[in-house]
Amino acid sequence: MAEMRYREALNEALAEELERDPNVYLMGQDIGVFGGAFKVTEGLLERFGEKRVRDTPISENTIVGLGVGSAMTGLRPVIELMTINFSLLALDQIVNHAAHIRYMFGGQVSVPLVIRMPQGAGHQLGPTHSHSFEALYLHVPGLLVAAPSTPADAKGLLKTAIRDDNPVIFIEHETLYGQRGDVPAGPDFTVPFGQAAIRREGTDVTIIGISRMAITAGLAAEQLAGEHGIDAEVIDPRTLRPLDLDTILDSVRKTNRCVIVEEGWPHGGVGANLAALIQEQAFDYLDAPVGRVTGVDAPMPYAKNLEQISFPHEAEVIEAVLALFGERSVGLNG
Amino acid sequence: MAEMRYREALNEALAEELERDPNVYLMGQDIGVFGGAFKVTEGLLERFGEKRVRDTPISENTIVGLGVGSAMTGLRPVIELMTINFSLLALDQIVNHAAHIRYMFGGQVSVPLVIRMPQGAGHQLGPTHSHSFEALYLHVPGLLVAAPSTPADAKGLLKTAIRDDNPVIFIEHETLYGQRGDVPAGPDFTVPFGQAAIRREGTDVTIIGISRMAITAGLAAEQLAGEHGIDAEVIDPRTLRPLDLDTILDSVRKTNRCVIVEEGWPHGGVGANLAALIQEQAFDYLDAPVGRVTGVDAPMPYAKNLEQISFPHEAEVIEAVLALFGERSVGLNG
Amino acid sequence: MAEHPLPAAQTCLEWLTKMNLIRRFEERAGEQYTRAKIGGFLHLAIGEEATVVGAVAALRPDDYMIATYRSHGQTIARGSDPGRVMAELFGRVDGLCRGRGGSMHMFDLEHRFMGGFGIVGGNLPIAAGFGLTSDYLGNDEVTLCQFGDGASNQGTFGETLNLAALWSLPVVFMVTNNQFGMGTALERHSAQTDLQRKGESFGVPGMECDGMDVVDTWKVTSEAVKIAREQRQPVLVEAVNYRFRGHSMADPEDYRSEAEVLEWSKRDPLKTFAERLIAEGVITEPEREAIDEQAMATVDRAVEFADASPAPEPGSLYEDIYVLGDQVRGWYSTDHRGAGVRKGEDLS
Amino acid sequence: MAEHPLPAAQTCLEWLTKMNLIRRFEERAGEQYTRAKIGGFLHLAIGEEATVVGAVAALRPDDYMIATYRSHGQTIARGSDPGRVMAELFGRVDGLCRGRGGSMHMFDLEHRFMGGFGIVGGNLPIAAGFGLTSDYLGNDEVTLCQFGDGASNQGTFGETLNLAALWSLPVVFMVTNNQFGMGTALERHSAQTDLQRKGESFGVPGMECDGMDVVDTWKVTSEAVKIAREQRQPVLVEAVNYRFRGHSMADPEDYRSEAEVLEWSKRDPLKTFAERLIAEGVITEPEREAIDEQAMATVDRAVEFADASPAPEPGSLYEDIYVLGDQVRGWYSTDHRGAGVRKGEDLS
Ligand SMILES: Cc1ncc(C[n+]2csc(CCOP(=O)(O)OP(=O)(O)O)c2C)c(N)n1
Ligand SMILES: Cc1ncc(C[n+]2csc(CCOP(=O)(O)OP(=O)(O)O)c2C)c(N)n1
Ligand SMILES: [Mg+2]
Ligand SMILES: [Mg+2]
Repeated sequence: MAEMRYREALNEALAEELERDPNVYLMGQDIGVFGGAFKVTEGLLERFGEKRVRDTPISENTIVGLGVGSAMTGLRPVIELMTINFSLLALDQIVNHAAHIRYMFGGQVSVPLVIRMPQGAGHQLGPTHSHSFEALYLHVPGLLVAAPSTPADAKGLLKTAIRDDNPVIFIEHETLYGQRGDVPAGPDFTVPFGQAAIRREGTDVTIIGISRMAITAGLAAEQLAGEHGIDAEVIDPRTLRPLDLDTILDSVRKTNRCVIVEEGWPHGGVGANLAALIQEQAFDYLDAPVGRVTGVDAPMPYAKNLEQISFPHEAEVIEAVLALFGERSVGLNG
Repeated sequence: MAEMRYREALNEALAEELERDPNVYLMGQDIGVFGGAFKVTEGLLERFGEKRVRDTPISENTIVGLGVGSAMTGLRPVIELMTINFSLLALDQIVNHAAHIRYMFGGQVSVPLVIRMPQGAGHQLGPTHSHSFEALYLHVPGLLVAAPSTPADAKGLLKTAIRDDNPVIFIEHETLYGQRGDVPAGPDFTVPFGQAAIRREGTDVTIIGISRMAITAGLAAEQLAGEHGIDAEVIDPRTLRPLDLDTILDSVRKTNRCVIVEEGWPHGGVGANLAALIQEQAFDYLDAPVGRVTGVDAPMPYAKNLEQISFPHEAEVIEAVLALFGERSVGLNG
Repeated sequence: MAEHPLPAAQTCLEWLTKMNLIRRFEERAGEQYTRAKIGGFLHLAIGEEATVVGAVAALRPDDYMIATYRSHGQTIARGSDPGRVMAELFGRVDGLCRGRGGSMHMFDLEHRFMGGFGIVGGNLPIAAGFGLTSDYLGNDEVTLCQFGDGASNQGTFGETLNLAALWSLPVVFMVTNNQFGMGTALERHSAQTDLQRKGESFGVPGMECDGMDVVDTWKVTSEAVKIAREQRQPVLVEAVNYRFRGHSMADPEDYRSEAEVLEWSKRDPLKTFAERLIAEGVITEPEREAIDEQAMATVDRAVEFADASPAPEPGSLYEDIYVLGDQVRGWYSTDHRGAGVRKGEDLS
Repeated sequence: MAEHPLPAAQTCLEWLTKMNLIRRFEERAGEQYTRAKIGGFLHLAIGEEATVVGAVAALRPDDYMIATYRSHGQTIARGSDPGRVMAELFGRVDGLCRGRGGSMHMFDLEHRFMGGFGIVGGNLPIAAGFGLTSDYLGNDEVTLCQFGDGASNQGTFGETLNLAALWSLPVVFMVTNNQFGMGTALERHSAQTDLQRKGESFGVPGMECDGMDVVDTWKVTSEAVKIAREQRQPVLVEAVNYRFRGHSMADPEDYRSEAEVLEWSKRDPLKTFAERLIAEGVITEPEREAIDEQAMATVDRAVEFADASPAPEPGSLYEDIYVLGDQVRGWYSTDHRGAGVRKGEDLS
């Protein structure tokens, strides 16, 4: 175990995989000379050289397509898109090619590609730079989607992503890069996809937190225990495709209540998807509707006070949990 | 009332609005000389000239951005993207600009833009040409989303879309273009956004059908009545943003059971969103989990037999409805 | 363009045979489409055979080739079995892509025909990716990327040419200028109509070839391939040609005159090449007929093969979405097969 | 580039005053950022004032101007009140965009400063849209679109230049070549480093101006604007300049040497222009000082104004997402404010 920052854990994962497999290479805007907009790739150009760590022009769609082509022919590209916001420019290559090439060409090739990108609000980057897009990517068959919330998961999941033969959307969070945590030592540490982490065991309610919201959910759970006598189980799914629904359902069948916390827009968000699955599979176990705590249904404003009320904090999670213990049916405009 | 095809209804709507407002113009690939890939714009170039009906190069992202710019400065562009599949190339302009410009610039401008595009499977167009993307667009605040399933709605909603001051994603369906139906006469006929249509009244179960699936739902309802004695209420939301949740909830509170039918991918689809909302708002009224019938979680295969089993037909809707009347909790891998 | 001397007789024969086969194959595919044996879109390249065969002739078997939704010919020219191409069109299990891709999405890894792409302009970045692999691995393979005049207006065109030039990628970009993107004539969609010059902004040198003449296409493409292979840099080649049929099967062709089509058809690449071979004594008229008969027979067999091939098993629907392995064993899904959630691992 | 004679004294004075104000404004914004009065990204254009002021000087008030996330100067040059620009940076309700956009998303409809765009390359198509409107309505307005050297690699660059040329849109595209896209030097991101030539593929003529010289920038841009206005066609202008500060406030600038920055700073556009005005007797040193003091005072007032402006009301969060009307009265949402669904119409 070593304590390190989320950013450093990612850097270590990249370095180890570059070391392990000569066909792994990194590509992205300002990942080399500049060291990465969020410094995740710092030092890697110096260590691995220009062939393995490639600065690209600002051409998101083509960078991803180029990655797809090289992945089809034997390389293992790890692409950094500076933030997830810019991935909209590359969505055609991601969906129509990265995700579907293996299927549409009858299994003749695979596309072992990783696209790393941070998302999220909190730094006052305003409407074009603060999106959370897990929901967009989990929609697409052919993609795998990871969203680590701790340094250990950041490292372990990234290594798994790079070794996996499928295209992986690897969603980091801008405000987590500086977070510290213990990370198991050694280049063999990986975290498997499709295994949720139970961050806190509890019996009264299941709180599912996505990406950074796993942390918010954990903090809310401590307050619920201390101040309200509610013992919450906190689950971080870690990967949204594949999704460890078993762990989620086991928990909900035990607690009979569930709240999902996410940062993105509510309509058609991750929470909607999980709520739909949970009520389908655990209907008879639910004592209250599955609750959702989401970012607001608005573009992200720049002003600090507005930004802060645009995504969930502990207070809102607590409120949502308490609502499940109040009236069973939460009224419209309640 | 006049009987006409869905395609003709759209054509009439465009012609009437071009006639009504000189600042309305059409733009898209092959909409002019060629008359439109699906012949929706046939005859309009001849009638309104090259200034109003503009053939564009194949540059989706820029076409949409150009539309946004012209909408910000007083025009009312109606863009045709040849199919919704290609809209992924334009998603940056749609989300970061069309949807958010009004908000991020503090309300100084609006973006009265319509993007028309057909979606859906059924013509064996294979993995890059058969997507259904309602879910992708309903996720985004700032957009309005319409998905008409009848000629009357096609015309009435399109006219409303063109007259509205917001950016509208107008989703047509490739296999509906040839469908006939009655359309109220006169240039004043419009259909408001945010008002669901109850296609069939019933008391036993609510079936919500999206886009073409509203028709499939209606056919399934007739069979359910005739063969199973189940009296289904069929709802076509018509617009997904704004969403007429009241009509849906009133129905579910009456029938106590609900199935949502959509053509797109299941994870994070329209059905997930509606199921989440319904279980939140009508939890105590539900006698069974909200069911979903969706396209399969796979890219769309070309082979006819595979394509046909990749999206819902009446049989699957009926099966899903019957399941709600069987065991209340539908088992995993059931 | 000056008329080049013919290459060796054996080579000429090979080219004629290929062009002839592709022509007959496509004619038959069109027929089968009208009989509803083939669904979806069918984009024929009848009239463009010289561009296809001449370009492919400039490649080594280990070079990569990538094209568009209009690529039956390319697939066959690269060496794929016509039966498997036809089976793909029929949506059968013995199709090159198991019936998953259809006409627009051909692929044959064995012959390094790397697709068949349905998104206009979408194949350019992928071609650059192949070039990157060759470069990265230190191979001297070249990638040939074909796309249409209409595709040259996509953002990927500029992005990819810039990147290929910047990174010295061994890719030959060939714009097949058949005068139209669907129904939109070149001068109505591209400000620059001299397409060989469309790489200038990115420092990519351009060349032009007569895409109706297999020898010229081969000559110019060979030169371009040589530059890419030896000088490690991208080249843009414009192949000027014409499609004799509609954009796809459902095209009434109102955007062009019959006279224009007639004019171009005088330059039919198959006919003119055959006539030249006869005129220059490389083959005789009876030999030419024999070649054609052989092509017809091959196509007959292809149709038979395709017809005999079964439709894919319904159970195969979920195969090849993912490479399943230790880490990724499956996924969850709800779908139309009725209420309930299915676990991917139970399906495959 | 030859040194041009100075324009009228009044004009020179105006330009110097503007450049001086912008410089002081940005310096102060940088300060306020370190005091956490300003959040997010702050991209300063210190060193690029001649490009900003010279280009804007070539426009009429009814022309459209559009730029990037680096556009405090453009906003002020177009006539916006510095107080409102600063209030936007502070995220206050009196900001140009009510505090919604921040540094990267300035906008002032009244002065036809049409934004402030955070997506690199995203503003080019929109500029073409303004051009289309002018053309459509039969006005002789011109649109000036600024973007960076790095942006010229985006797909929208080629797509938009092609469309603007094809449709004869009156748009001047100005690539402000400040030698870097973030930390990536021009020659490491663009195969074509002579950026004025980057429109060649699309038949868009190019010009170059010395972006460190306000007079040259104004001259060349005026010529380009004249062509666009009178000949109804797009023009590409490369303004060669240099940013003296980091890409944004958090940039350690390891990618360039101090010597290089020092070399360029000898050409500081504000300093050199002021010195020339003094040398040519247009102003005196004390007048120059007065101008600077006036700038400082204006900026002081801007900061005071911004500081006095309240933060936006929380209740305004949902305003301006939609234009509400008869047809669209609202929408539904669930959000973090606790369990339950909210109807949009109840909120606005
Ligand atoms: C991104 C995208 N936009 C639009 C289409 C629809 N489409 C298919 S082919 C075509 C015309 C392409 O013309 P060109 O590139 O000249 O190739 P050609 O068909 O002439 O071979 C269009 C617009 C598409 N498949 N992909
Ligand atoms: C589509 C997109 N990709 C990446 C970024 C991140 N980014 C912001 S500024 C910048 C560099 C732009 O360089 P240039 O165009 O030369 O403009 P400059 O900053 O030098 O004025 C990058 C990569 C972005 N904002 N948008
Ligand atoms: Mg063409
Ligand atoms: Mg720059």
